[in-house]
Amino acid sequence: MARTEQQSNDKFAGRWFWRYAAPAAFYPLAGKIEKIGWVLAVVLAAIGLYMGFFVAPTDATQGEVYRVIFIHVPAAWMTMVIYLAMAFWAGTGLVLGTRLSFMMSHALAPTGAIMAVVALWTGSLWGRPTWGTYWVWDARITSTLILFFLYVGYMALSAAFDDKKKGDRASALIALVGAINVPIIYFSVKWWTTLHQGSSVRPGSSSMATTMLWAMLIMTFAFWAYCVAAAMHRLRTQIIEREAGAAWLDGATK
Amino acid sequence: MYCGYCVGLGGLQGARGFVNPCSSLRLEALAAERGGKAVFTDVSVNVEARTLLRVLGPNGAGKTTLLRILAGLGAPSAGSVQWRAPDDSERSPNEAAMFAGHANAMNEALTVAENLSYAAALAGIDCTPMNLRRALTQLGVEKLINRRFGSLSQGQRKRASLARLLLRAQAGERAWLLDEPFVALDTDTQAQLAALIGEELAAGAIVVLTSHQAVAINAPKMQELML
Amino acid sequence: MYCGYCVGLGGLQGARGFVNPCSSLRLEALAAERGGKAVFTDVSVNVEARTLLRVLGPNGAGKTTLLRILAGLGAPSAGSVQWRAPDDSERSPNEAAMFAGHANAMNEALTVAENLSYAAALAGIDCTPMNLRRALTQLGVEKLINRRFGSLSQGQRKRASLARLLLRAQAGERAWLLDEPFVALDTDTQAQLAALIGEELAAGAIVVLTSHQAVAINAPKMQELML
Amino acid sequence: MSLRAATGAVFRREMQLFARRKSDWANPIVFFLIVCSLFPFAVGSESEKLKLIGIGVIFVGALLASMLSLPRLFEEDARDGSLELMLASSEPLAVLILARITALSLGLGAALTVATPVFALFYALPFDVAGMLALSVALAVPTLLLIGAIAAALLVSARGGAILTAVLVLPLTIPTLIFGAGAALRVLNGQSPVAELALQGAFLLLALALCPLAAAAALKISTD
Amino acid sequence: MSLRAATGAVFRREMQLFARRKSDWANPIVFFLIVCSLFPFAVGSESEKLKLIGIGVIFVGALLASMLSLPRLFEEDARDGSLELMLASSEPLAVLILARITALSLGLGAALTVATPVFALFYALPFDVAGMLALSVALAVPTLLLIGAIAAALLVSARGGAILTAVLVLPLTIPTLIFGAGAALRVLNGQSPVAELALQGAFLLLALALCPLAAAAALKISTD
Amino acid sequence: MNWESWSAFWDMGGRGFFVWGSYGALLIAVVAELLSLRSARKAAIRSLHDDHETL
Ligand code: HEM
Ligand SMILES: Nc1ncnc2c1ncn2[C@@H]1O[C@H](COP(=O)(O)OP(=O)(O)OP(=O)(O)O)[C@@H](O)[C@H]1O
Ligand SMILES: Nc1ncnc2c1ncn2[C@@H]1O[C@H](COP(=O)(O)OP(=O)(O)OP(=O)(O)O)[C@@H](O)[C@H]1O
Ligand SMILES: [Mg+2]
Ligand SMILES: [Mg+2]
Repeated sequence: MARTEQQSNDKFAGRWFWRYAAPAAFYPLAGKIEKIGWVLAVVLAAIGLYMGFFVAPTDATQGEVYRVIFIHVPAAWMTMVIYLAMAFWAGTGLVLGTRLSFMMSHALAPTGAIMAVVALWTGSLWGRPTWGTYWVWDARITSTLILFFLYVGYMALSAAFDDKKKGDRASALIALVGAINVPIIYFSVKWWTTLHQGSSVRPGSSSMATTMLWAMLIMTFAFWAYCVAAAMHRLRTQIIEREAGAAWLDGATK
Repeated sequence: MYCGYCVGLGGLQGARGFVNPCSSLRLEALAAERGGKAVFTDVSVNVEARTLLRVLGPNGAGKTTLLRILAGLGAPSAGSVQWRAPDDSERSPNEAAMFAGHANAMNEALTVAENLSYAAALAGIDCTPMNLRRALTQLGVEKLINRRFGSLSQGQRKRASLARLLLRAQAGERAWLLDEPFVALDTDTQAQLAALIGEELAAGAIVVLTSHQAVAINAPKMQELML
Repeated sequence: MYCGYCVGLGGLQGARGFVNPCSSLRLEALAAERGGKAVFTDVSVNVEARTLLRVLGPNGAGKTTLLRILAGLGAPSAGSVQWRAPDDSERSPNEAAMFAGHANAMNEALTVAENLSYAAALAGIDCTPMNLRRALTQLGVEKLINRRFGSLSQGQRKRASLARLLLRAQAGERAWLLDEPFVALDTDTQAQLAALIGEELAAGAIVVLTSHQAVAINAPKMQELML
Repeated sequence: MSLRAATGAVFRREMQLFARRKSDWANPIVFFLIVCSLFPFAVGSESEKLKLIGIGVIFVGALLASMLSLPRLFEEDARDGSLELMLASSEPLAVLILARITALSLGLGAALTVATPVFALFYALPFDVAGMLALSVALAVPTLLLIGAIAAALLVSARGGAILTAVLVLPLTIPTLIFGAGAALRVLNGQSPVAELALQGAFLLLALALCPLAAAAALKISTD
Repeated sequence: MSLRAATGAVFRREMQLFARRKSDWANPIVFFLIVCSLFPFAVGSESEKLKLIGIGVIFVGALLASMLSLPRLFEEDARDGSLELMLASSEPLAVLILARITALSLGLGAALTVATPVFALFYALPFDVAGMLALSVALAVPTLLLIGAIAAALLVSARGGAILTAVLVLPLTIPTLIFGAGAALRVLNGQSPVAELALQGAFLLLALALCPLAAAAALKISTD
Repeated sequence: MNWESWSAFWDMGGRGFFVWGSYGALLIAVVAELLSLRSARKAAIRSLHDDHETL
């Protein structure tokens, strides 16, 4: 059984983590993080896109179409990173019983799912000119699709409970079960693609110019900043919904 | 129907290997939540053997919630529940008590005997055919032992499912947690159940009861808990 | 709150196009079955406007079954039910009466207003926003009009769903069939509902009521039916 | 006039529910997507094979997704008591049921139709086949929901769940399946799909005429 | 001793239910049969085509049939209150759940395993492939039920039904699907299926070790 | 500078559909997410103040 927040608070009283584990304390901090996130996202995206389109040279083998990479790769990475973060907070919530942890994983899930859609969409559009087809049953691609299913399952499950607290714990459990399965699925799909190799074209890796690499890295940081800001915004909305009636909220939302 | 273990021989090993047939119950600063909202807080009470504890309160006061916590079916948000044997060793709720809620806990496709012996096995009771027949006879439904539960009338169902409480090897051995047990019973059966509760109390059991109906029960000791 | 149509002007066309706002009810040699077994037989009764009909009987006597037949939700196995306007023309149960059973008949994902206007449309009532607001105000829950039904507490739910009865264009226009309406209501709301029933009766309606609780209702005329 | 009000109310409520509870249409789509992506794992990823089974898989997936949405028609209403409002109404029950099915068909049908061509990409199907498949699905979903409503109405008060619904409904949908998948197969083979489409339309009209009446009778039986 | 008695009781009860209610295993088989026979209508009946898709269709059909049987695990018990007997027991919940899943796996697994080679003949698959497919199904059904038990336990107190169960469970079964269908494909191609079978066995063991614990935690969450 | 003219920029060496299709989808996704974030916040604050009235 999970410890209750009260018990945990007593035990760990005074540590910074527990101070911010209280929604009331984290609400203003989340606001600050959110603001910084939006600013960074806009600035970094501006720099990254400028570099990507105007500084980075045309790719020798692919031509201009490779410029999709500046959003495709960051989106694909965020899909995985956010899933891990979501499962981490879900686990924290189950073990420590802190409300904020569950809210954190709920706040991350929709952004993660959107990143999965962006990775799949941009990858498909990129695949057509490079591999001659929109879709290939490649291991990396297929795992991204399954990761998308796991996100949707998590969100659908938490929406299926009228009792929020139960929904929190139930969906946290399914997030953890999914997290254990991700590597199993990845290696199974990899095995499967080698089993069925032949017709499908496999993604080749091209050596990249350093400006391309830089543009991609900067865009990755822009995606990070965006995802953090969006998650913090969603987190604050949830705090408002769930702490309705708490006195401190009146001042905070006026 | 007198429970020797309880009054005089606490801690002595019984003839068939039973230790400490009776219990006492202590709630300390108990609080519970449902759906994130506090239902009750700071409930403390001490119940000895041979006591009837009536839990009172309006709809939604948390009576069912409390009984489920006592049965080990829910966790309190704060405080503690302790079932203790007379020698003061702690017991698990499942060893100490039997819970009967709104639902019958009987599968309609199985016979009465099959349902009851399943319930006994899960409660850790060694249910002999004799025990089973005796329990059904006490409720006047021994004829139904091999009938499919789904083929019984509402009243017969209720009686057959109450037989679960009487499966224990020895009267008074376990506490009874009864949530609105008189609902849907006609007056005869109500009186019969009240008598059974009285006997169990006399034999040394604790009975915790919620009921919106005022049914007279002949209890050695009585306590009330208002939620 | 006096229903002129009913007493003096039976059959006259009302100002807003309503004919015959009140009804009378006649049961003749009514019998019903559930699951192949007779529940009651040979029930005959005659109920005029402004009458409270209390249906009495133990659990399983068939009170709910009877009310559902009156509402047109079930068919009798023998006999007949006739709802009649004062000019003696026959009316369908849906035009003549509104039924409120154990369930709230409100969808949890929709708002109170959406639920109520759906119910009104199916009952053939032309539900204006004003009607709706007035009904909710009478029950003291006008603030909840745009709240999702699922977000209400049990008591708020019960009140909001009772507002369905008050949506009729004119008091006394329809008979009310109430199956255990006081269950789960606190004493204040019980009194409030009893007063509303009294007003509806005074305005000319028939009210048919089953209740295991004894709540005082101020009725112009009262009949009892024992099942 | 009152009939119009009642039907309008039933239809509007269904649409409000769709708008309010995203999972009602999102889950069937995701289910559809998952079923479609299971087959390549079992059959192999060679695009020739995939092209062969693609039409069948997508069509069966859409059938299963709409079949599993059937409980939505009456189950929740039966639980919360609002089904009685519909049963007690003096308007003809069949028309009210038809309004409900129409709303569900529009919501679910639109979602599945939009998703179909996207999934066709998984199976390396050409654009014109994908389009025809979407049209077939758009015609098939209402037919299936109409037939399925009868089973859903019968099962309101029975134990058995999704699997019994499937056992009752799926055999009845075989004609729709044959001609629905057939139309897309024709296009894949460069032939004209007109005959198949006409037959699908005929099935839909027949279902429109008969199924609401049967579902109304079934609902009366199972709630009596 | 008491643990053995309790587990035995859970197992025995499940078996009695299977014996008493034929529809519990008959319906999934019929569903399986229907799904398997839908595809030839949609794909065409040339035996070359059928052979290509047969393994995949049969395997996915078995997955869907066992997934739709999942509600049987806890739903009815939650409704009639007997789930509480299991929850209140002092024996470890995970072991009791394992006993239940074992019984269901034996009942449903046996039925599906016996049906598989018959359906394989529909798809013109050779005997050795049919046999290997039956073995694969026999290994896959328990794995699926173990994984699915987690979702079934979570959904005891949630709205959502069969379709949400599918959305939660199916993605997690992809590894089982890959190696289960893979083993039969190997035999079809005249290769050795040992590696695939070994991996399937490994998944089953892993699921045996982890899933009952997760399902017990899930059940506690949803009945709290 | 990579591009001779704006039209060359939009053309992306003949692959404009794929490149702008990708960036456009990202834009739509981001805008949709931002809108839904904002409407969810508004709804939360509205129901917060509704609650206060009825308490
Ligand atoms: C885990 C998810 C993914 C990651 C980490 C990822 C990462 C990458 C990286 C680093 C590249 C550039 C390096 C290279 O050329 O190999 C790339 C290229 C590509 N990706 Fe992804 N990707 C993911 C998912 C997807 C998906 C879902 C699709 C398609 C729907 C896709 C389609 C492509 C295509 C077409 C290319 C260009 C390949 C080429 O240059 O030949 N990727 N991806
Ligand atoms: N499953 C649940 N999820 C969320 N809240 C619940 C749940 N069950 C009960 N509650 C709430 O918990 C509170 C206590 O409920 P409980 O059933 O314990 O009351 P009770 O005293 O037994 O009432 P009654 O006299 O009606 O049986 C109520 O406010 C109720 O609304
Ligand atoms: N769905 C059903 N199928 C078969 N029999 C039923 C069904 N519902 C009720 N019955 C039976 O019909 C009889 C009358 O039931 P009804 O619900 O009308 O009683 P009631 O007088 O309303 O009782 P209560 O006071 O408990 O509300 C009972 O014997 C009951 O067992
Ligand atoms: Mg209670
Ligand atoms: Mg009744």
